Amino acid sequence: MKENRLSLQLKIDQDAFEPATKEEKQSLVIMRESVGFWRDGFRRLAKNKVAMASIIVIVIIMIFSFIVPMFYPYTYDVQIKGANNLSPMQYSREELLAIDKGESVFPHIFGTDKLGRDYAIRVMMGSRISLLVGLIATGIILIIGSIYGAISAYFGGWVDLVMMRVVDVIYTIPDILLIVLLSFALKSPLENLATVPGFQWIRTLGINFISIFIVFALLYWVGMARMVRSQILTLKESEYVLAAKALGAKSGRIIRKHLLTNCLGTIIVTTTLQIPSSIFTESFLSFLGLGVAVPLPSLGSLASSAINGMNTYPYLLFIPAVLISVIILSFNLLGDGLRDAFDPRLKN
Amino acid sequence: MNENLVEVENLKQYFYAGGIGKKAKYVKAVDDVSFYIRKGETLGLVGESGCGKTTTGRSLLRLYEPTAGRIIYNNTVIFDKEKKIALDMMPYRKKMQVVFQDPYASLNPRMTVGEIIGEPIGIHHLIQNKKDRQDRIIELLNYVGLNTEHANRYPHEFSGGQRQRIGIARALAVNPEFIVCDEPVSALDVSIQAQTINMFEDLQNKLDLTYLFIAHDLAVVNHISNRIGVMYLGNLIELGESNEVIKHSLHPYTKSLISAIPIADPIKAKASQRIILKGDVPSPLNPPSGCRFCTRCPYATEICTEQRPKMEEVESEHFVACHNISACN
Amino acid sequence: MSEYLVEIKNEQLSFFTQAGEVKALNDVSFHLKKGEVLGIVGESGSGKSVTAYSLMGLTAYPGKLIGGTIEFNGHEIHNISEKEMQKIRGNEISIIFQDPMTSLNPVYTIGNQIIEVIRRHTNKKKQEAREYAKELLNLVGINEPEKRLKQYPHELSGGMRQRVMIAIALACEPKLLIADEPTTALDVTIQAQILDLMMELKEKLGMAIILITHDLGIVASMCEKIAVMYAGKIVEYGTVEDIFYNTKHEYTKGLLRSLPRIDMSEHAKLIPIDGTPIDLLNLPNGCSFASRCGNCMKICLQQVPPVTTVSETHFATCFMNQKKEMEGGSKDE
Amino acid sequence: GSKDVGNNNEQTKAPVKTETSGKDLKVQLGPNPETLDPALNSAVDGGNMLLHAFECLLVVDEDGKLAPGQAEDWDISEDGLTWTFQLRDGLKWSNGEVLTANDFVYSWKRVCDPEIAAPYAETVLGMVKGYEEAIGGNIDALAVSAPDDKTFVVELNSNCSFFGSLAAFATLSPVNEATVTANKDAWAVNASTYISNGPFYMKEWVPGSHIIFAKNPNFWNASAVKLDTLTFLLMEDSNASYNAYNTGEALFIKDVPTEEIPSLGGNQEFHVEPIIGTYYLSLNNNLNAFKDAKVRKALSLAIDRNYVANTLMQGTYTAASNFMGPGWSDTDGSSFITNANGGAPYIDTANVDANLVEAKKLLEDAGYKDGIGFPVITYSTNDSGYHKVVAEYLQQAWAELGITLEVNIMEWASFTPARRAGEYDVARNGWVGDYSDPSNMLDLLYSSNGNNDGKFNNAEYDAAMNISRTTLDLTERSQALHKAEDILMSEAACIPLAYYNDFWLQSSKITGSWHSPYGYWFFMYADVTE
Amino acid sequence: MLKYILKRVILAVVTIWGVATITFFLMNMVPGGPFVAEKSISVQAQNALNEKYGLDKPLFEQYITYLKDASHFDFGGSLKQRGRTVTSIIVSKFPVSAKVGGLSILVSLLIGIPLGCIAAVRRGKFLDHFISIFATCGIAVPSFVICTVLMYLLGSKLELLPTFGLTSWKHYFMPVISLSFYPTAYIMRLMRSSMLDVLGQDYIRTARAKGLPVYVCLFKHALRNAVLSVITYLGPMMAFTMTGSFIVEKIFTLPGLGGAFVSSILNRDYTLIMGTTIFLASFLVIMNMLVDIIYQFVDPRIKLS
Ligand SMILES: Nc1ncnc2c1ncn2[C@@H]1O[C@H](COP(=O)(O)OP(=O)(O)OP(=O)(O)O)[C@@H](O)[C@H]1O
Ligand SMILES: Nc1ncnc2c1ncn2[C@@H]1O[C@H](COP(=O)(O)OP(=O)(O)OP(=O)(O)O)[C@@H](O)[C@H]1O
Ligand SMILES: [Mg+2]
Ligand SMILES: [Mg+2]
Repeated sequence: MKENRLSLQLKIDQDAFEPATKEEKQSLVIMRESVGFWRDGFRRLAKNKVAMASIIVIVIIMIFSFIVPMFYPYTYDVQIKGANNLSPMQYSREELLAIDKGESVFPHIFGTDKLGRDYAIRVMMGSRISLLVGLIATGIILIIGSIYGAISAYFGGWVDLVMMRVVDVIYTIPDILLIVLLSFALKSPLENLATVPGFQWIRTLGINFISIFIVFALLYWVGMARMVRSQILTLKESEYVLAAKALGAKSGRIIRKHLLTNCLGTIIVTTTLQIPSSIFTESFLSFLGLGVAVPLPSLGSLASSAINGMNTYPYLLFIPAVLISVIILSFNLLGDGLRDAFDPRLKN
Repeated sequence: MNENLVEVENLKQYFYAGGIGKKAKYVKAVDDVSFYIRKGETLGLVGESGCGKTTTGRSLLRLYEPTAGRIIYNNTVIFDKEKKIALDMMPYRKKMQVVFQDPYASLNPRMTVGEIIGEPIGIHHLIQNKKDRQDRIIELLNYVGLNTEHANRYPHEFSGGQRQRIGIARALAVNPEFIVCDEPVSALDVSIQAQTINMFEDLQNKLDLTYLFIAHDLAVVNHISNRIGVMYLGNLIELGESNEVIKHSLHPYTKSLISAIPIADPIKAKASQRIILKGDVPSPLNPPSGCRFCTRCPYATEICTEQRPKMEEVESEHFVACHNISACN
Repeated sequence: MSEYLVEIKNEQLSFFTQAGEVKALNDVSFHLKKGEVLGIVGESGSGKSVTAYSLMGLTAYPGKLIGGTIEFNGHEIHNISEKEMQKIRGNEISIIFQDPMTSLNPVYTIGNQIIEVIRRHTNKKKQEAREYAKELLNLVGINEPEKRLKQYPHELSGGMRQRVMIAIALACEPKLLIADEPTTALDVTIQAQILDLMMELKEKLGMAIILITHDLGIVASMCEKIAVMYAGKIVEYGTVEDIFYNTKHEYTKGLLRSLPRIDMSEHAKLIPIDGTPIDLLNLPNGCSFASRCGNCMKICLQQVPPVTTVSETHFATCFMNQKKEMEGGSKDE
Repeated sequence: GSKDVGNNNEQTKAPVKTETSGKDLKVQLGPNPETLDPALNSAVDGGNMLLHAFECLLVVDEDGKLAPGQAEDWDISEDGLTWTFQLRDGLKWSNGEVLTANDFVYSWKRVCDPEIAAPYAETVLGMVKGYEEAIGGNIDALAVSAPDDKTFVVELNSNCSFFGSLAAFATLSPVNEATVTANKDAWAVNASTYISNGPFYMKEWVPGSHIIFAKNPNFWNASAVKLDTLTFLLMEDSNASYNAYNTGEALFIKDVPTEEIPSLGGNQEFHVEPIIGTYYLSLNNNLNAFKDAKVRKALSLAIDRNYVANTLMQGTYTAASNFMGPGWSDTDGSSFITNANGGAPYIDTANVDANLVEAKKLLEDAGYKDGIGFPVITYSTNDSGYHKVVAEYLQQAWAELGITLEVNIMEWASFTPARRAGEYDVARNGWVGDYSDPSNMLDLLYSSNGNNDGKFNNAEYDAAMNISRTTLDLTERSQALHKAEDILMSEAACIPLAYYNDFWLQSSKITGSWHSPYGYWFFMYADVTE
Repeated sequence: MLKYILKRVILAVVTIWGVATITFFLMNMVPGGPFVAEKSISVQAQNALNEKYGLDKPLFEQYITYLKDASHFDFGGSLKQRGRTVTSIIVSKFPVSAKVGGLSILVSLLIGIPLGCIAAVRRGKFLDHFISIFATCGIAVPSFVICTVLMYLLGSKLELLPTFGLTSWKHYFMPVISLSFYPTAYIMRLMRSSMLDVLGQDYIRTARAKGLPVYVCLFKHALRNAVLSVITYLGPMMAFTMTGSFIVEKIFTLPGLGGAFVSSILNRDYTLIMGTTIFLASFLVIMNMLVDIIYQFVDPRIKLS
């Protein structure tokens, strides 16, 4: 047996037993392609079919709400007399006459509403508003929540105790009360501000719209703050934070460079999941009549005003409702995908 | 002959562990520890898990605010609880550095190696010029046996040994005189440990560093240190020249510790007589009164349970805290 | 049938992860007789644990046995149904894991967790099982067993928990005990206690032990046979003496050279093994140790070294053996 | 056109079985009433429920005429200042106790009690002698008396031709002194202490869920009451009530989802009937831009009222050409509207295009050609019913004048005080008459009236209204009232938009019920046929 | 333990006091008042009412008076629904919300936990994807849509279920389904991820190495640990669900606390706002405390101190 094997070996070139050079040895050590945290995460995200599908859906909805309205033959606020309550693809009498005359009339894909406004464009504008509310409000929440949470967790002790009590209180105070108050308390300062040159946009967006953001900013950051806090409570015990302290880094730097950056994964996920909940809250506000200023629609206000006609015009409810659900679903699925992609625990 | 770079006197570090007023409980992680480190030497610190090695190192660096004691660095008192001296550490952060045990947890996973090593340069504004800074980072990488292309990679792309090198490079970035090495090799695979230990030695020679080298592996400590301190439950129980402590250990705990180390040689291993201690290490929340080791000591007498033994210089430069040295030997 | 309690032949096992196929085991073969103590040493990630788990049929999620056979007590593990396997686990083969802190379920008492395994594999009544559990705790050197049974894992120290794990493992007097780095998480003095206990129990119960560790010191004092693993392969296998005094693989040699030893009086510089551990995702064509080997040859880069039988009990896979043989003829014989 | 959802099919399905034996009628009249204390109630819904539990001295009958209620007969003195009511024999409370004229004395005085703070006190008793003193705390000063157990006398300060309507007003229902004093405010929340004198008594009240009224055997006309129980379903959501109606769980609902109305066209069970009230816009007369009557008029004329009422409000309202709509009665009992403006409408609602041309011209005359220079104005409204739709329409309509209108949708509880305080430019407003005398509504624009939200201040108007209050001559009074409306309309003090209608769904199984132009439904003598 | 509870109670009282204070002043800053009506009531009546309810006093004095009364659990009478005390309103409305909410939680636990476990055990398989998608949808659909659709389909079109009230067991179906949608989906997701987490733990490996059958590993060793995360979520969830949902109560005409709370705000019924706010806050705090105490029994590692 042994002889056999050796004799096999002996046939091999004698040179093979020369010592290998350093370079030859090094050539074996292939370092994997460098991948940063972000690249790595996004690559994993790209492999997640559900998340990619959600991104595509979100992009399509964005195109429909931000770009298509620019070319659309109808606008969201023009009321066409005589074209009230048309069902999808139906034409009004005037429009039929025009068609008979050979003019081309763009169809009302989703019909029209009670005031004779094209519903399709209203739905598009509605999604635009809802998305804007979702994104901007979430941005504000993100900033306030993460800074608050980080400070509370980092300094700990009494600071933490007091800051968390404040969070508890805000968390327990009924939102509606604050919303009603703020939308009023903010009204006149905002109105005054709107007269200042350079701030006219406040009027265009509507004062309600702006106060919604402020309400969000004051109310809904607590969830984010709690999450960031709990994350940082563990992170601040990590050795690299201690290392930074040993190097002489100041608190601000540690929070910024070491703690918050390491929460980013979780923050991104929470943020993505916050977007749908902001959209959701806006629709609840619309339900209470505290949403965006008319004639601007939001998906929430479209749906809530359509609820009353559910039996007669079910599509007026279902179109915005389905769209809300699809947007929320997409962001949720995207959030899940991001978590899978960026959660360090799943890293191998 | 050698000047003392670091002196620690009666250092105490208690951690609050709940309770109010008289019922307040404290973890006495370090309880009255004194030692000194000479310029250019390595002092090894060994002991079982939880005996306060890490805490000693961190309090010494004032990463924790010590409960009591005095810390002297290069003949300057940087901390004295009684005299209420607590100097701003910023200038000393450049002189005293630390390397941590866990190469995975001690590097920020979101920063590239270049950023990690460059951070102390930024904090202390050591180099303003971007180009020079880059050069310095590369120089540091070369010191620890890594190369230029590694600067743009993230820690998770490296093996444990390489990461530990990054940690060392970061500590070296400020040109320190003194480094606390907190179990820098215990998390590494055995095949990598030797590389790292050699590097510590090389760097010490090259850069004239002083080390406080913490480990629970006596063999490693013995290899790298000039002197060794043995800790048990927050107390320093034996301190002396490495050879002295290993070959002629006087404290019963040190003896059993040494005998418990498995020897990688079957014949010697079978020949050696192990002293196996009974029981576990008591909790530092309520340590035994008197000698901390009395609960496990085979030679414990009544006095051991009542009175805390003082560190005494039994032989020259060999300190032991034990009531019954003669009985044990 | 077989004289061996365990016989593994050409085992190949891979983990199919997102990043690709991790070839955790590449052609692992060894055997173990009844009552023998085998030490498996090797680098972290070299496949020690995977080997042990595959023996128990407990390969983790994306892992798959690709080739080779694993026989326990004459049965091919792969042919045993999950039901049958459950009867073997904890009964004929037991395992002690590395980390006593996480290996016990935090929400059940010690008693619950010991009694559970006793009742699973024996016909003992609840009360009997309880008595037996106390006996076991006594056996592993835990005093006041009555009290301990009612405690939760977090109320015990690490050494104590590891003793409980041993008690669980020994509950059914298994034929084979696998100890996967049973003392790595423990202090030296506690480690000594645990190792001592294991040897004592082995004498008493006469079971075979597979001791996985990366501490050469531990295997030196405890084992009869040693398998050295590197990158999913057993690179050297032999008796303790073979491995320590007649080393036939460059990795083993390097390992022995690089360790600081307390018994070495001279303060000599350590001779390290260069390089970094291998990436199992990109296995090289030749010898996996080649890039770190001080005596690497050209052939090592291209070919997988064959198994060289040094003696009845001693095998190694290193081209240095071939080279020597070529240079010195049949000197070894 | 919209599809017929097929309500007829649904109605033929068997209704959900009810476990109550006897005849039960389940109706939905509104959400949970805040109070069912006659003195405290100010809501139409609550008033409607009170009508069934209590009976006043007089009642409004099926034809909208006053009819004997608890009083068998009544007398008015020559000067019109003393009203004497003769009670029926054998009147009893629902608990069997005897009801006397003194109970009315107690109840009416209670309405003036400042401790009670009845919101309608002034409306219903303001003209009674001693009211001012009574409301100040001395309630016994109120000139109501019971010379004997069956005679009740009221003395008035001034002639009040419509006092009979007030005597039928739910606020002046008799309440049982014993139970009220024993239980304080709480008497009206528990069925056990809720003693009444009407066709029904309260059997159960689960707030937010339902109120069950059961036939009161002690009612003088109990034999005419055919229902055993009358249940008010307290639904807040119009969809919920619509569903309940469709499933047969309710036989009558007042809250019909507005969006469903087009599909109800031609449905026999869908009723639309006028009530006396007008939906109008208040213009803040303190605003500089609105100081010019031409501007106000232009704004008014630019509105296509037929489109608003028939298309946007789906025919549930009627386009308003006058401030005073149909249903108000002139001093001689004829219809006020037919005598107004010489019989012609003030605004020609049919002629939309001409109106718009005129509006543009008026605005130009006022110095805002094509709206240039006109400030941006805000329209305030709360969001319910058609308010938002109207707001959006106004934006578009006034945009044709070149005027930019912003809409400020407010929450109801903030809207009302803001409007009252004059913190608005243009605001939605509306009034439903409590009784059919025109002064009830024309008073709204009297300079010092508490409900004059537009702060309209016109001396001539005030003078005309003063005459209407003091004169004893009915023709003069009529002339004064018409003159006031003339001024109001020519000045465009406010912008009437549409007349209110009540619209509801009522199963054809219900017989014998009726609806009054004050917005009430009467089910006491109703019957349910299978 | 007792000490711990005492400490928690003190913290809770502080929180509730904070909530009460902020609510009190905020509420008084909001325009409008309890006595506004479309038709203005006379000045005398207005003044009389203000005096009767002490609203004419300086705000701070009102605040102190309120705190004093509230500390004796006297929350006053409703300003709008005269004759009813705040306490009686809460006492009559809370059981309705609690019944519906409690049932919903029960339903969500009974569905969510098993499905979450199944998804985790069958990870990557069809069933896992199916359950996960279902769970995400449950989170994505706004409750007013669920309510109206249920109402439309089951109530109005198919006439399977009664559409309002709570008089028989059948009445519970729709509100409970609508209310449990979100928590069910949430629990499912939570359970799945924590189960996956637990299944990767060393002690599960130990359990398998002991030769325990798969179901024992799952139900005895994994489930109890995985359920812990659900328990933490249970506190706020119970508080929010059992105090009623405005939308669900409105659509199904349930006389619950959610609707009462919202309408109290819209009506500026000051005493009722304060009463319900304090009740909701206390309920939340108590639920959280309860959950923490329960937690201690499920997880012996947690020592309350
Ligand atoms: N920040 C802290 N707060 C409270 N207790 C602490 C803290 N740091 C350490 N301790 C406690 O102090 C004691 C000493 O801890 P230390 O980390 O110094 O031990 P060590 O000797 O470094 O152990 P190891 O070998 O495990 O690293 C331990 O009981 C530990 O639990
Ligand atoms: N569940 C898993 N998924 C993917 N890869 C795995 C898994 N378990 C083990 N591996 C891979 O298999 C290889 C062998 O692992 P194993 O745990 O056997 O190493 P080991 O020799 O026991 O190391 P250590 O000394 O660190 O315990 C490793 O490279 C590891 O990455
Ligand atoms: Mg340590
Ligand atoms: Mg292992």
